[in-house]
Amino acid sequence: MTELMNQSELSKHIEALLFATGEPVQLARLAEILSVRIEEVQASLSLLSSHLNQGIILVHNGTQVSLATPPDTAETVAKLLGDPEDREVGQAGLEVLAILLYQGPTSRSTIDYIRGVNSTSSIKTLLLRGLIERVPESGGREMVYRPTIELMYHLGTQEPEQLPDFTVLRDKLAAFSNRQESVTPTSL
Amino acid sequence: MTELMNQSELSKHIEALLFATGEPVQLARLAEILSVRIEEVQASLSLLSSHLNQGIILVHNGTQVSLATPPDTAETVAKLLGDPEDREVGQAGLEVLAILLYQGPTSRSTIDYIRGVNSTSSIKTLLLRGLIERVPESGGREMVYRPTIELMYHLGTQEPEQLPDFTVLRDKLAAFSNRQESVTPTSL
Amino acid sequence: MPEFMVRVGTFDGPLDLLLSLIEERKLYINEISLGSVTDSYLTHISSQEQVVPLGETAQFVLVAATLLLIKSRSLLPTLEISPEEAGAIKELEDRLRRYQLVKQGARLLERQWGTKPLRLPARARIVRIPVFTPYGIQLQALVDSLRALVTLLPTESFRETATVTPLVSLEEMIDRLKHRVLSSVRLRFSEIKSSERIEVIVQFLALLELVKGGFVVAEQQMPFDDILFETEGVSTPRYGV
Repeated sequence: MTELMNQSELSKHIEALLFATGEPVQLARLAEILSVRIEEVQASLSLLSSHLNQGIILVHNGTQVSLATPPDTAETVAKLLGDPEDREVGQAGLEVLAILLYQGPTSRSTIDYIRGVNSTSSIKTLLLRGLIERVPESGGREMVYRPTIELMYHLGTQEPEQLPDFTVLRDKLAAFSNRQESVTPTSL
Repeated sequence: MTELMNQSELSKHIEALLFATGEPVQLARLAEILSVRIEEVQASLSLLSSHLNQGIILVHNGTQVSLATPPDTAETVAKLLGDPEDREVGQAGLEVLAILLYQGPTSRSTIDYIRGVNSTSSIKTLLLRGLIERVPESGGREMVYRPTIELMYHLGTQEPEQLPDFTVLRDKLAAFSNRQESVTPTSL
Repeated sequence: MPEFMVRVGTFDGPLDLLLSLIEERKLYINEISLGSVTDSYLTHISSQEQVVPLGETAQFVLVAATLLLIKSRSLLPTLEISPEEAGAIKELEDRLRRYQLVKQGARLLERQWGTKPLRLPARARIVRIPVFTPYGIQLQALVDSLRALVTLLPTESFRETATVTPLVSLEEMIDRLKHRVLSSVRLRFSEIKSSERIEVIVQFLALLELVKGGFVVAEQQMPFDDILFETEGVSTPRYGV
C-alpha cells in the first residue's frame, strides 16, 4: 500500500500516526514505518503543517516532530485538564537553555566558557527533566547538547525560530562563536 | 475571552480540547468550559468536521464527541503502536514498575531521581498499557504513579508485600529517595 | 572613592558578578567600566568567606588578575602591556558581552516559561491490541532489574572545596599604607610587600592611588628596582617632581 502513496496520502498517514501516538516521533521512525525517505517525510510535514486546522499545531526540533495544542488555547485546555506539571527552571538552567536555543547545539566546555562557571549540575537537571538532549555533533566527534521538543511545549513555541528576538540574538551570538573558534580559551 | 468567540474560534478551541484530553467528552461539558450553549457547540462541531484535515476525524454519538484516526490509516498506526518491539516493556519500563511496586506510589521526579534518567516515555508506555495509573498523592497536591490491578494479574501476585526481597529492597529505595528530599537543588 | 553596595553570596561565577556590577551602574562593557568596577569586584571576592569549589575559586582569581591589569593601565597610562595581556583584556570584554546576550535570552525564556504551554494528549489514545500479550513482564526480570538498580544508586559524594582566602580590599589597603607611610615618613616597597601575589598587586595599586591623591611621592631608580615612598611635604630635597 505504502509504495503508491502520494504526498497528500503521506501527509494524511503522518497526521494519523502523530495523533495516535500522542508523543514526539523521530522523523527517521516515520520514514521507516511509511517506507519512504526522510526527505519525503519532511515535504509531507510541510504540507501537513499548512493543512492543519487551527486547533492542532505541528511542533518540531529538527529530528523529532509531534502534534500539540496551540498556545492561545492553553487557558481553555487548562479548564478541562488542569495546569500541567510545570516546575520552574532556575537562573543557571535558563542561561543554558538560552545558549542552546539562540546559539544552537553547544558542547559542555563551550557552555562553561560562556557562563564562566561549571554548568555540570544544571545540565544534568535539564537532561533529567527531558528539556535538553545529548547528541554527537553533526559531522564531528564531540558531544553537544540541544533542545528537545518537550522544551518547546513549556515555552509555548512551535520551533525555536519563533522565540522572541530570535534572529537578533542568534546573529549577535553567532558573531562571538565564530570569533571564539579561532581563539584558544585561555581562562577556562 | 470566551464570551466574544466566533464560530471559527469556538471550533478551534473545541479541537484543542478534544486533542488534549484524548478521550470522548460530553457536549455539555464543552459548552460549560467554553461558556456557550450546546447548540453553539453543535454548530462549531459541524464546522470543525468540515475543516479537519484527512488524518484526524470527528467521532460523535449524540452526547459525546472525540477525535480519532480514520479507518484507512489503521494499518499504518498499528505498525507504530502495535510493533512487537514497542509492546515489550523493556528494561526502562521494568525499572519503573519495580520502583512503583517496591516503594509504593511515587512522583515522576522521584522516579527520575532514582533512575538517574528521564522516565517520561517509559511512564507513558506503561500508562498506555494500563500497567500503572496516575493519581493525586494522598493528602497532597502532587501527582504520583502506582501499579494497577492489571499489573498484579500479570505478575501473578496478590499484593506487593509478597514480592521477592520486599522489605530489603523497599528499605534501600526509601533510604535513597529520602535523601532527595533533604537536598535543595542549587542550580536549577 | 565611591562606595557601592555589593550583594553577597548569590553570584554564579566571576562573569555573573562582574556583569551585575557593570549593569548596576548602567555602564557599557569596555575597559573604562571594567577598571571602575575592579575595586568592588575585589571587595566582593574578598568578603566572600563561604566555601566554594576549588575550580571556581581559580576562575574568580583569574578574572581578578585581568581586572587588576586593566586598573594598573588606567592609573599608569604609559604602562606597556604585552600582546597576550591585551588579548586577555579583549577576551574578558568579549566574554562579558556574550554572557550579557545569553542573560537577555534567559530573561525572555523566563517570561515565556509555562505561560501558554502546548499540550499533548493527557492519555494516549486507546488502541486495542487484538491478541492478549503479557507485555514480556516476568517477575524474575522485574526483581533483577531492581536489584541491579539498587546497587547502582549513587552514594553521597563530596565536592572538592576550598575557602576563598579573604583578600584585602583596595580601600582598606590604602588606609593601611597611608597610615604606615605617614608614620614612618619614608618607606621601601620591599619592607611592606606581602607574600601573596594578589595582595601585592592590591598593595601596589593602593600606593598608586596614594600617589595620585597626592599623599605620597614615589621614586624608583630603575625598572624592577625597589620603590621608595615618602610623605609629600617631608623636608628632604627632591628632584624632578
